[in-house]
Amino acid sequence: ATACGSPQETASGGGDSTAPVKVGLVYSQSGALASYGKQYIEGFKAGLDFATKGTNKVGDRTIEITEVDDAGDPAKAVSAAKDLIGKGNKIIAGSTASGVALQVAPIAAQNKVLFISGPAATDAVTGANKYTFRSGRQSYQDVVTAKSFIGDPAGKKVVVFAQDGAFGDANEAAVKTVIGGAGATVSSVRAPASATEFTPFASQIKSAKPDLLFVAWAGTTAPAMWQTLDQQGVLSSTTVVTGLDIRASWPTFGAAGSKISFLSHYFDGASDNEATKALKAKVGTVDLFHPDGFAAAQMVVRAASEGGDDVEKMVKALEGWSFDGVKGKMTIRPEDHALLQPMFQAKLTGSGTTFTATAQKALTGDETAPPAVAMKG
Amino acid sequence: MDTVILLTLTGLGLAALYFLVASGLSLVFGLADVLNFAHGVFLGVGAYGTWWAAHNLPGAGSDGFGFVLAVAFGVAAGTLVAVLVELVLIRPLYSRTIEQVLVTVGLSLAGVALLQATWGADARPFPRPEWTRQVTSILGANVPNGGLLLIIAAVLVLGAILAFLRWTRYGLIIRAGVENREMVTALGIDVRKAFTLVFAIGGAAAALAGALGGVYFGTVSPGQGGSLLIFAFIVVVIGGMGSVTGSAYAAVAVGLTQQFVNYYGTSGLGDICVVALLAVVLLLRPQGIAGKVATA
Amino acid sequence: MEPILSVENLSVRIAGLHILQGVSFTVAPTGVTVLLGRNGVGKTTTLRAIVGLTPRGGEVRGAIRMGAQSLLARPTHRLIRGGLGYVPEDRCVFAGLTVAENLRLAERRGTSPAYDKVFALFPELDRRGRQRAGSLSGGQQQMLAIGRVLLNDNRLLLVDEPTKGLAPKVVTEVAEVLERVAESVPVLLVEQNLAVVRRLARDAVVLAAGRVAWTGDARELLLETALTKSLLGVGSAEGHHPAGTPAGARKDER
Amino acid sequence: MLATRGLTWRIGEVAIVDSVYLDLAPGEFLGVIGPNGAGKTSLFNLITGVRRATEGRITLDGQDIGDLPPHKRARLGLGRTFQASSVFGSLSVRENVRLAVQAHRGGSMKLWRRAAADREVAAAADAALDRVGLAHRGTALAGTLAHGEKRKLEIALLLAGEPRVMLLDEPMAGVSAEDVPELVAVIRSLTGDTGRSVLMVEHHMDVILELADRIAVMHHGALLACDTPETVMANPTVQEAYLGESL
Amino acid sequence: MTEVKSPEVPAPPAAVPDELTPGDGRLHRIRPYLPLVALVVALILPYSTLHLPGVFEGALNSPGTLQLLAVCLVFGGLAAGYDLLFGRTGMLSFGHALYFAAGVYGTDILVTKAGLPLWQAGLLAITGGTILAALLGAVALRTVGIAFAMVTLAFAQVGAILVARDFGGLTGGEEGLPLDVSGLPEGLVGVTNTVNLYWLALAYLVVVVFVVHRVSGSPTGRVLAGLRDDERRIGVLGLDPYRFKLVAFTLAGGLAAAGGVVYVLIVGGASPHITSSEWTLALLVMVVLGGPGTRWGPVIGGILYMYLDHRLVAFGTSDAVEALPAFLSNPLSQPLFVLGTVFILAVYFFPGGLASLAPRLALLRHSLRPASRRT
Ligand SMILES: Nc1ncnc2c1ncn2[C@@H]1O[C@H](COP(=O)(O)OP(=O)(O)OP(=O)(O)O)[C@@H](O)[C@H]1O
Ligand SMILES: Nc1ncnc2c1ncn2[C@@H]1O[C@H](COP(=O)(O)OP(=O)(O)OP(=O)(O)O)[C@@H](O)[C@H]1O
Ligand SMILES: [Mg+2]
Ligand SMILES: [Mg+2]
Repeated sequence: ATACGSPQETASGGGDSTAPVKVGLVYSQSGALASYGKQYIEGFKAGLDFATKGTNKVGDRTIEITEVDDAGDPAKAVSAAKDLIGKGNKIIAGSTASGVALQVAPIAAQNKVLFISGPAATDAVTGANKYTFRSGRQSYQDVVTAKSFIGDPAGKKVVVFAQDGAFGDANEAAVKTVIGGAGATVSSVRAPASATEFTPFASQIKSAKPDLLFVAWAGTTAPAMWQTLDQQGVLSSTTVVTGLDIRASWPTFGAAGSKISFLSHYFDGASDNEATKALKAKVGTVDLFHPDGFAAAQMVVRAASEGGDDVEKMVKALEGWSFDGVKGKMTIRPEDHALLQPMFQAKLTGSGTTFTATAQKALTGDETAPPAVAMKG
Repeated sequence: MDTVILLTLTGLGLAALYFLVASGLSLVFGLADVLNFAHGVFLGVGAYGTWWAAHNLPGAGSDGFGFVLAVAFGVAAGTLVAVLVELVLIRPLYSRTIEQVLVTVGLSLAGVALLQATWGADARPFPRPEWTRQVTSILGANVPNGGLLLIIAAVLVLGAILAFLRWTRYGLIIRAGVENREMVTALGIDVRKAFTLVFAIGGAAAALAGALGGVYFGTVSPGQGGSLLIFAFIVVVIGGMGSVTGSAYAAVAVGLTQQFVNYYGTSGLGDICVVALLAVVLLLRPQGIAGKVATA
Repeated sequence: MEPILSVENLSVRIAGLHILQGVSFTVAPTGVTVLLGRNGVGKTTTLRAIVGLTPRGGEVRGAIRMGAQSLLARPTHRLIRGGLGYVPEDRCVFAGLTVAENLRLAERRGTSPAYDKVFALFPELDRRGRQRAGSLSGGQQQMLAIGRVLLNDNRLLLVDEPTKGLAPKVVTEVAEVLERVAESVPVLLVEQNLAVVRRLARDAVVLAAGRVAWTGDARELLLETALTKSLLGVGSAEGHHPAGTPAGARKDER
Repeated sequence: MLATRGLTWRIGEVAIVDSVYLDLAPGEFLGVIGPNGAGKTSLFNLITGVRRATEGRITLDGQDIGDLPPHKRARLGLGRTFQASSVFGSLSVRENVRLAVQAHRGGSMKLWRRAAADREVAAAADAALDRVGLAHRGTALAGTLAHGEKRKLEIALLLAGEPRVMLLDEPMAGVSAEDVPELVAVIRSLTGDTGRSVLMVEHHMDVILELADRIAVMHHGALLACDTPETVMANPTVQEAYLGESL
Repeated sequence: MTEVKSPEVPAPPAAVPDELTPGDGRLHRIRPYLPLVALVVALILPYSTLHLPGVFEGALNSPGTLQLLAVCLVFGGLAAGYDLLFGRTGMLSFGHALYFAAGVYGTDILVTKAGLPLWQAGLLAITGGTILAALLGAVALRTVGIAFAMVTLAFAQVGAILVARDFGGLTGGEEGLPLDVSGLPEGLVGVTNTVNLYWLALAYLVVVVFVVHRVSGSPTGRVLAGLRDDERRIGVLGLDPYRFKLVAFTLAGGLAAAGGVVYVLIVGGASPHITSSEWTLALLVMVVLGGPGTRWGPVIGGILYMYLDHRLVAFGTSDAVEALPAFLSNPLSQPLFVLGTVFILAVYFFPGGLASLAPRLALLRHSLRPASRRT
């Protein structure tokens, strides 16, 4: 059955009014971020169910999902995205890792398909191009939430403790603009992401005597880092703010957990609305990245129902759209596709393996809005 | 002053961890001539074994004797896995160095993935006695007890391995077998047993490092072993392949360098200095600090 | 007399080459049996097949028996412990170990090693006990290799070219040692030096092109000029290397 | 031609080679004998640059070569064989010799030529193989050769380099009696009237006696005697230290 | 020998990509033309709409398949280039990923940050990578053996640290740096043009294979083979081992940098894990898997490795695997578990690499033929 064809043809996406809407989900099913990916997909399925009222249909068209594992590797994600686009998918979503989001976004733009980035927190996705949206929060929103812990920053001394690399850079820069811009003096202590011994950094932080310590640390060495900060007396000497990670990580804070002020993207119990109830009914305990998947599904349904197969129309339909997500009211800012969303302050209590987070305060989407950036492409 | 003491002692704690990982690697690498990229798996087995035992093994727990029992179980598991790996996978491949690399690389990928498939990718809190979370005040410096525990363990392991190589017949056989396996056999000695033994020792040391590393980090995750491995390799090479004392010196050098440069220099410079140290040592003394194999 | 070792129809293939093609011979229970032959006929291969050291991928067929016991399919270390002493062709001392450690390694459990005997034969080994074997000269290494085997009681010794690369004086010494050893233990010896052969050998087995070309009394072989010439390519057994032989008889000059 | 002046190599306190003064005239054949461990191989290692001397000078045609790496000395015309055979095991016998020829003729650093196409190299290599009687083994892998055959290949490798001074370390070791005369003839033909000098370590006295113009006797690293074969053989110290009583 | 080893270990069918599996039959006669046949097949492949269910997701000419093939081909070329060091000269470098990364990041940064046209950026990246290899090689080659491996590893590690540090925002740190395609030629951008990337990758592979074969058949190649066996001997023959090793190291570095240029175009960006030591090990694994020092082994090894690396993620999530009981499906859904297991099995079932399969098959045929003739 050898048939011949042209090497440059791709499947055309539907056009027909009953053809399914094809959506490709490229996210981490294996690799280091597999548990983020799992929450994302659970949230997405619940969101799809919620947004289509259980029909899994937009009008007469069923939504056909193809899931592809990128294992956290941008090269695999790009291959998968090209494959999906070649097969006529007009909507790509997923991207658990920032590196994946940043490299899939240009592919979407080059091929004029819609891309809805997932849990990837990098600020650079915002305003990446006309076809790229995000369904989760970005680092900047974290930092704005952190600022809310110190009241009036003027004259205060703030230290950022972050790992080397783009994630740390982004956080440091955000703190400098947000809190430094409000009058605080900001300095930073940076450590290699591969570090296993944190005493030197703890000593540096301690000798800086900050009023607020903002910690941006991701990865498996975080518990050792917290323990060292605690042992060297950093946690008890100042206000320490950091982002609250997925539930599985809570017990690893150990005793340090109660001494930290958490800013939170989401945790179980942070909100209560229709969407939250729908999600809870599906997944039981809600975790950090369920809302991202849920929101992505809501955006997919909106795009498909308003735009049909026309990607330009989808973009138009999403820009400026406000909806009620799991976290509360979300708004897609038209200028740069930033997703304005509520953020939370939280406190961690408990011991052993059972910890609970309780909300201290919720910030609205406008309060945590990042500055608008120019659309790059 | 207390900063210097603090940095020195915590640096030694880090060095002890490196040494525990490197000693097994160095033995297997220098004596059995196997570049064991799967060493991180033994580490992972030791850590997860301890973790599992503390939760599930009757009598074991996270404190006192129960903790000792849990660590013993983890070490036993690591040793067992190392012996099985040697018997099943490595034994048919002696003197085929490159194929050994392929097998151990395969094993390191598969082993870590297997841990992940069984217990998930996320870090789990590690059961440990309460006092390991505390600090001891030494000359004004708050030194973490976990680090001190590592230092004591490393000294004990160093002594035990040296005594074994220097005073026992198996030590002699191992050193001879490295040079010419066939000839050891031709003297009427079953050399294969000796190599299994080397793996057992290496596996045990790695598993101990895994368990104590768990105490030190407070968590256990599938990739932990692999991330320590690169520095352990550097330690082994700086110290001289197969030289356990060399590894000890090198571990101290690497640990202290990292600690001090990270404090007084900029971030990331510590790692670069370690790498530079490796390059300089190798260019000046390609055989490493302690010279050739068999110096024990 | 029952032979101590019998090799029947031994066939060895290595890397596709049929090196031994049905070799059969026996080793008498006393005295020295010498295995002769030109370079590359398979003498070393025969000895290594007996002790089970054919290289990887090699294939051995036939039968090798010591008394009623078959030696094939038994691991080398068992064979050695069963009383087979093997001195390899290239000495194979452990270069990184000291001389004393090399000797200690050869000790067998449950027997008392005969250090006196060995040091009486090679006083050099006693003196150089702490030197690393790798820094010994070729001759010293050969002494170590022989001494190592003599530490234990053996039922049969296999010795591959022990005088290769040795000074004449040491050759004489080694020959004397072997002569004394052979009084109590049978020896299967591979040797190129015909003077040594003449002094030691009782029986001879001559290999040619992977087969046995001649077996019998060694003296008979060495006396028959015609025989030695045809089998070993040596005109006379008198001198090791007949001085002044012109190069006229080069067989490759076709 | 080749001269050493007070050549010494110490390891720690021990002098392995002890203040050796040696002169090799053009076309001369100098045999080196001495008990095992006398330092003969070590002397060769010093001369060829495999080891660095601790004291003393080595000159070739008056030029001091003591500080040159092995390959530079080789290019000046110093060739050697090794006591333990050292050939390129994974190359065929013919490729071994071609490599040596090519090394000698220069132009090895050509990335884009087809090596097999160089007929001159091939011819020279075959000639060398023919001279040592290994032509029929040309396609065999050198690593699979029997010991004696490897020795011959070593000499072929040496021949290919057309050295002016050749250092042979026990070329006859392990060579079967049949082949000795052949090799002796080959070695003799190396010198002839070409003005090539040879320094040869050998324990087979008859070979030495047959070939050497002069014989140097080493003992404990030092040169005990260096004279005509007759004088050396008559020397009682040499008899006692080296030859021992005859079998 | 106490154990009789037979070479015919029962081997499972190798999952060699189609174009590389030699058909049975009169193999010996068409043998010399096989590479040519493979090349022709590779050339017409993008015109085929053939579906190979299970092997590829879509038709052969679909962008996804072509993209996967392009990545595989680049790695076939990279492995062949690395084999110039490892299989043909006997140098075990653990830092080869650095030169590949230099090509990838060099091109990416020059195009994205400096706005250079692609051809200039590519040329500069290759030149830079080659010079880097020459400089670092000049230092590293003062050591030999494992020490050499470790020094190269150390240099590569510094590269990895520098990339991760993200100096001046040049490399994008752990997030990587997407390639700015606005200045790129039209034909290299967009899914519909994936086929052009495929051609590019194929061209790269062909060039590397040609260069490697040409060099190893040259006088220099002969010296390199000699170095692999006995370096001291090469010195005594009058050749400077250092110079030859440096030439091989530099050449291999340049080829890797060129591979980086092609790779960055195919993947559309740089990400830091290509600087990791695992990546070098992967190259080593590819070569060993295929058969070091053989003509086609490294190429096949590289292609197969990348094919498995990409396809196993799909295998792990396939229905067949999910239907299995948990104790099987859990590990099998971890791509790295399957990949690791494949390496281990490969060592036992294809000792000497996949390339050793051909002579073994030939041997088998040889031993069968006389029997069939007699009847
Ligand atoms: N590993 C091997 N692979 C292939 N051929 C081999 C191998 N070992 C030995 N041979 C071949 O077997 C033949 C016999 O070799 P062997 O070493 O037994 O000869 P020998 O009689 O001991 O010679 P010598 O007197 O030179 O020591 C030689 O032709 C040699 O090339
Ligand atoms: N690297 C070294 N370290 C220590 N001692 C050494 C070293 N190399 C050689 N020797 C010693 O130097 C002496 C001379 O060795 P050499 O190999 O030169 O002897 P030789 O005359 O060639 O002997 P043979 O005839 O047995 O080959 C020996 O006693 C040897 O033990
Ligand atoms: Mg032999
Ligand atoms: Mg010598």
